[in-house]
Amino acid sequence: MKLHEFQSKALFGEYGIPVPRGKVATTSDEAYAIAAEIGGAVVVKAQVHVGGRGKAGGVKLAKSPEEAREVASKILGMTIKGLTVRQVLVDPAANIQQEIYLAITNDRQAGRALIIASAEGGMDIEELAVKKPSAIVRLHIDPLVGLKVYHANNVVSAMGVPREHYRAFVQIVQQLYECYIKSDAELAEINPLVITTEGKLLALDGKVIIDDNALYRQPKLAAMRDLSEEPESETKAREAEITFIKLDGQIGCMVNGAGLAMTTMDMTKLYGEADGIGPANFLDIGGGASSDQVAAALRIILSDSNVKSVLINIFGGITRCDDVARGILVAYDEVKPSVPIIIRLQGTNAAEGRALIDAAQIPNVVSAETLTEAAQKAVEAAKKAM
Amino acid sequence: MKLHEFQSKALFGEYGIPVPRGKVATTSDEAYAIAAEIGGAVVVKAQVHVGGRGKAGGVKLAKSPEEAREVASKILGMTIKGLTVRQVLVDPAANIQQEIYLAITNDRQAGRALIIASAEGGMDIEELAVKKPSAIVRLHIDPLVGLKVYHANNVVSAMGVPREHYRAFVQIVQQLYECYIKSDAELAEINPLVITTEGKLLALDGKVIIDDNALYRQPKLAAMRDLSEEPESETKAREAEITFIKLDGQIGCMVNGAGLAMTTMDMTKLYGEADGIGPANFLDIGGGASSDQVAAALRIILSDSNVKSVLINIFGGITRCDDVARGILVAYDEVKPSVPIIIRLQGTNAAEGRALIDAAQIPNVVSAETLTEAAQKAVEAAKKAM
Amino acid sequence: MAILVDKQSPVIVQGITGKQGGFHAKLMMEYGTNVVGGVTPGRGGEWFEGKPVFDTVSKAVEATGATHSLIAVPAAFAAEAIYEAVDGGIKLIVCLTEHIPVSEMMKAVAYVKLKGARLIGPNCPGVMTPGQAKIGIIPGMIGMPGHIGVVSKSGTLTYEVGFALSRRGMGQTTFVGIGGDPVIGTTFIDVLQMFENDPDTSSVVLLGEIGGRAEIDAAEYIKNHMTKPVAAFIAGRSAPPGRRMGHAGAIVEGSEGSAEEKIAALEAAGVRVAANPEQIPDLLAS
Amino acid sequence: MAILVDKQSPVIVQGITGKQGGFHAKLMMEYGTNVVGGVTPGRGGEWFEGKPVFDTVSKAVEATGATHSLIAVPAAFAAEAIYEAVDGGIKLIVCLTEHIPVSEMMKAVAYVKLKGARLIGPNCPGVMTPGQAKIGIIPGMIGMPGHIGVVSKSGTLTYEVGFALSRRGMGQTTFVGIGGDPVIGTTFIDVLQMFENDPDTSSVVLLGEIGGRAEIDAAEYIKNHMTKPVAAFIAGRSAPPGRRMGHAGAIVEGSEGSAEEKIAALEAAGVRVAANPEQIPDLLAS
Repeated sequence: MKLHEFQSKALFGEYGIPVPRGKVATTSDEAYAIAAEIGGAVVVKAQVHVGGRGKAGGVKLAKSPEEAREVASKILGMTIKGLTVRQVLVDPAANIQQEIYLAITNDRQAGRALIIASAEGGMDIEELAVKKPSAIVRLHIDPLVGLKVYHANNVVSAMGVPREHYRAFVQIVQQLYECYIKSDAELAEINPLVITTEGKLLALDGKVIIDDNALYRQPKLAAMRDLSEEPESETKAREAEITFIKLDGQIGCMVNGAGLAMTTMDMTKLYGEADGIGPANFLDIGGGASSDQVAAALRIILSDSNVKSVLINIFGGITRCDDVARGILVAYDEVKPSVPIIIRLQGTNAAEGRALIDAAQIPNVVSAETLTEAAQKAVEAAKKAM
Repeated sequence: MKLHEFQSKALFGEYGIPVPRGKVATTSDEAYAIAAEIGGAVVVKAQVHVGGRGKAGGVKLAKSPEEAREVASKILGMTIKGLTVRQVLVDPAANIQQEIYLAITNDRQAGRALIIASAEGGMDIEELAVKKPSAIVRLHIDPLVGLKVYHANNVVSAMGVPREHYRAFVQIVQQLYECYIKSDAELAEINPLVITTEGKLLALDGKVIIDDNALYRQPKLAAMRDLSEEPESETKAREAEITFIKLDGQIGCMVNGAGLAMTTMDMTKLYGEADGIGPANFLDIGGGASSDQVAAALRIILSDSNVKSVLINIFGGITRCDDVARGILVAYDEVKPSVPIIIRLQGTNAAEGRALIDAAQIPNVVSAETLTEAAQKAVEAAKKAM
Repeated sequence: MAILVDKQSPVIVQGITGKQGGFHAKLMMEYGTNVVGGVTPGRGGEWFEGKPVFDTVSKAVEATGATHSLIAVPAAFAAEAIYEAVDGGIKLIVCLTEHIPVSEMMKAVAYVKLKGARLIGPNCPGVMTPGQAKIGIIPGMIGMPGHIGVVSKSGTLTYEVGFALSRRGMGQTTFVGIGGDPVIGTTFIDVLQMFENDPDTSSVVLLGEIGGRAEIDAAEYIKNHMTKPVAAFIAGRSAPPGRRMGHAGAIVEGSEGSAEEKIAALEAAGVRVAANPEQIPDLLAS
Repeated sequence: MAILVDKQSPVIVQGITGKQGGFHAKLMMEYGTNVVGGVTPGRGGEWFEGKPVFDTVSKAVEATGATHSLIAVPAAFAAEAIYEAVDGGIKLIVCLTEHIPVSEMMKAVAYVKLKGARLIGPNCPGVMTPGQAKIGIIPGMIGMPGHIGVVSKSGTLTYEVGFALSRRGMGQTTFVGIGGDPVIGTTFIDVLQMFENDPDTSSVVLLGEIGGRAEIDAAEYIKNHMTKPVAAFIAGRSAPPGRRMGHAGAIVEGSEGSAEEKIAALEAAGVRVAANPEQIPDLLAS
């Protein structure tokens, strides 16, 4: 789960990392008030979960409270990469002398936390990695031992920061690691961490991603989820404990297992792409899904008006095909969908499941033997409806 | 540093371990009030840092508040193994069905924490270890990994507690370990941990020893030190950062280094034992002691009226003999001791140190070349003074 | 031959009295797996379908000689169960559990490696040697004895491919579901190496997906070390970047982890990559 | 020959710009120790008595090829310094620091062993090979080259005995102060084994004290494995039970750790135990 910049920086602050004393505004008048309280120049920054805000015009300097109001009124409501800006962060402007990059992330190949740092911050770290890899310091942390002071020391020494800030940087590395560990973060990034012309250190921008699987033990962070940014269908799916991602194709997919769900999507694209047809969603009903969950999944899929046909592909392992069939029937009765539904049941209790579907004699329901056949039939059905 | 029973149990309580709801009294009236508040039978327990309180009459049952007052008045002020009882714990009496032993301690040979448990508690664990070793469960904890739930599970399963209390015991093992780790304890012992006839678990007695070297980061626990139990000279020595232990012999010893300090004591006993002469104290001025510390050490030694001669044995490594000599001169001027002082300086700056002492031309000061000679002279001097 | 598990392997189930643990323990026994007991703390001394239940893995190993373990406990307890299995002397640990925090798995995987045990998973369907034994949830009906080794990040995709192979009469040595989490105990390379060394395996199927670079590393390994033919499928060609596709590990981050990149690397290593998993039998047959 | 350190051993000092670290670094250099540099975080690039100072052990090792390190930093940082030395590639770490919490040392010692390094101490005077080099605070004047190996829990008691030996013209191969803490990196047995295997060492002096059972274990080892004569002294015959005699480890607990018990065990193993440490030269000479 991604935190917004303002949430990330507030979290950093809790661990002692120096952050600007800005606040969040949802209206331009609020932005005015915050800028007036701060005094002097401020930066008004769109709070949306996408990169490239600056290039999109979502970050602006304002020299006065009035200007802050004006700028905020432009940024609030603008759309950046499909997301509407609903809040802005108003931070005091900083006089930057040097920009540092500092991040801690999960290195999945190594199975360890990885500290990434560079005294040549300010540019995209991936770009820097290509242009000047020697400017990037990397250090893995043994998960059984954790970060020791000397790890921080090794990072800071290798970065080559100004000597007078040496100890302060060592401390920030430790603080960021503590934040990363205690927050169950996948990524805790400060970019840029600046040295101001007044000689102060300041985390000007921050990005934190929390491990979704650890949210159960991070209630404070879990509560920071910004529901306004996600489609209502995804929120509903999460409540029903279904993994659902909305896409922009025409074939609604319901599958058990993430790998097979992706594969099923891929199949609709493989056979439909020539006709501009593809998946309307990713949906994994999980292992051992109940009838209720299957019904909820079907309702969520059918709530998307783009959906022209539905492809249900279940290969029963933990999931029992008869449970799935019952769920389909329940949801069908309720929603009475007009779009064709292609059902392919295979594996545990597949015969029982198919028998249930057949017995219900539902119009518009087509069964298929193989995934290939099912995908082709779904594409055909969608094509007819377009 | 040892905690009292009431302090140990309060600490256990902070980690969720069930403890009796007793309170400490310093007067018999307080004991009455506490007993009245508790209601029913209570146990009045002397709070002193020695074992064998029960046998010495320091633990008594009282069936009423009046009886509690009477019992407390007897216990308060009594002397147990040389220590005066200044406070009693008044606990509700428990109906014991089974007594369990549970402790976590540092196993110095293994370099690991060791959990020791037995479902056949109630007797001295060392006694049990001899009589029925199979009844004792031992489990080491890897310091790099810490205690996992399954370690607690392994202990409890091996102990063979009643099944209905299985989970509760697993939890108490975890809680005690957390207490042990977070308190920097050398020992965290519950003996007995009882199952009452009502089916409740209760830590009836507790003993916690905190690692002295960790007290700097345990301010709350460090503040629990009971100064009333230690000789004033030891308190003063600790304030001066000198390691001092009062003994009952006649030769005051001042030495640098713990091993040599013990050895010097041993020498006074080796040559003095036949005449009933031995060390008056252990005193290690430490490595690199300052003149001030040496002066403080001499003052503390001379404050003991038993002291008939002083043996100063310094083998300079970090400690410089000239610093020691200056400290002796400062303290000497101040205290003007009447007892003879045998000084033996060797090692770093020994010649300079000896020159300083010789130049001061102090009466009663005898110098010695070897430790043997010094010890023999100190014994002779003490013998003359007796 | 086969790898990792056979008819003799003595298996315990950690969480055998739980709903999922019990359900799959029964299916495993029905399949012929040598399930020798189970573990549920506090329930030692009970019986499950004729098999003894123990409080701890140590006691179970002591009493039964188990060398293999299936972990089927909730996410909050699964990392602990792995440590316990390792310390109890289990050599092959299969962890089904999904949704274990990555930080827990980083520690658990480091511990397993430190102690020289092997972990499959977590968040995996387990291992199955058709006709002999299975540890996990792979449906027995998808496999038949033969000479194709199958290694996969995904559960149901494995079933799909196994089913397609079996329907064509192309049997398998062993299925190994390594799991879809970012940090796992056993990688593609580990299993490829086992199949390469297994005289009974004549060809290999690798089922990957978007996210991370395990398939890229596998391609490198195949190129340099494999003599047996490998066919593959990579799921997630149609997945949008930056979104986590169900599996915690299935996410294209920046330029890293896309299906295209992985397919290109595998093809460069001589692997035949299918656009449709049901075509894998054809790729192996031709 | 000698053990652990010789004239060539390249040594760094962690905490070289500190008061104690600097003082002893100078004395070590004066003695002839091959001090190649020092470490103080944030002071990399400076010089100390002509030797380079580095921010980190890694950098120091990279630049100087150091294999030995002296740790002379305050207790709150010492355990960290041990980890850093291990990870930096140091093979022999001597930790002078006193008052490190036991819980920290349990972890640090486990880590050192895990990584195959050797730690001497903490709370020890270090090691010295007379006429060649010393790492630590043992005064040079107490030793002279020869064939007696000395291993001890105590600093100044070692000086006392070394001085007594040297005064009698009985030189030493190496002094090893293992330290008086309950949990230490190198035990009596480790050092006895080194002396037994060192062709240059012909006899050994063991200086123990009350507390723990290291001397009992040493006696067992001597009985079963040592061919060279051993003389010993155990400090603390006059110490009261239950009190900690300066060293964190020097405490008689219950029936365990008394001087009498240790002396009896050593004598039973054929060790000559002195009642007065100044008699040790006589025991070795006769």
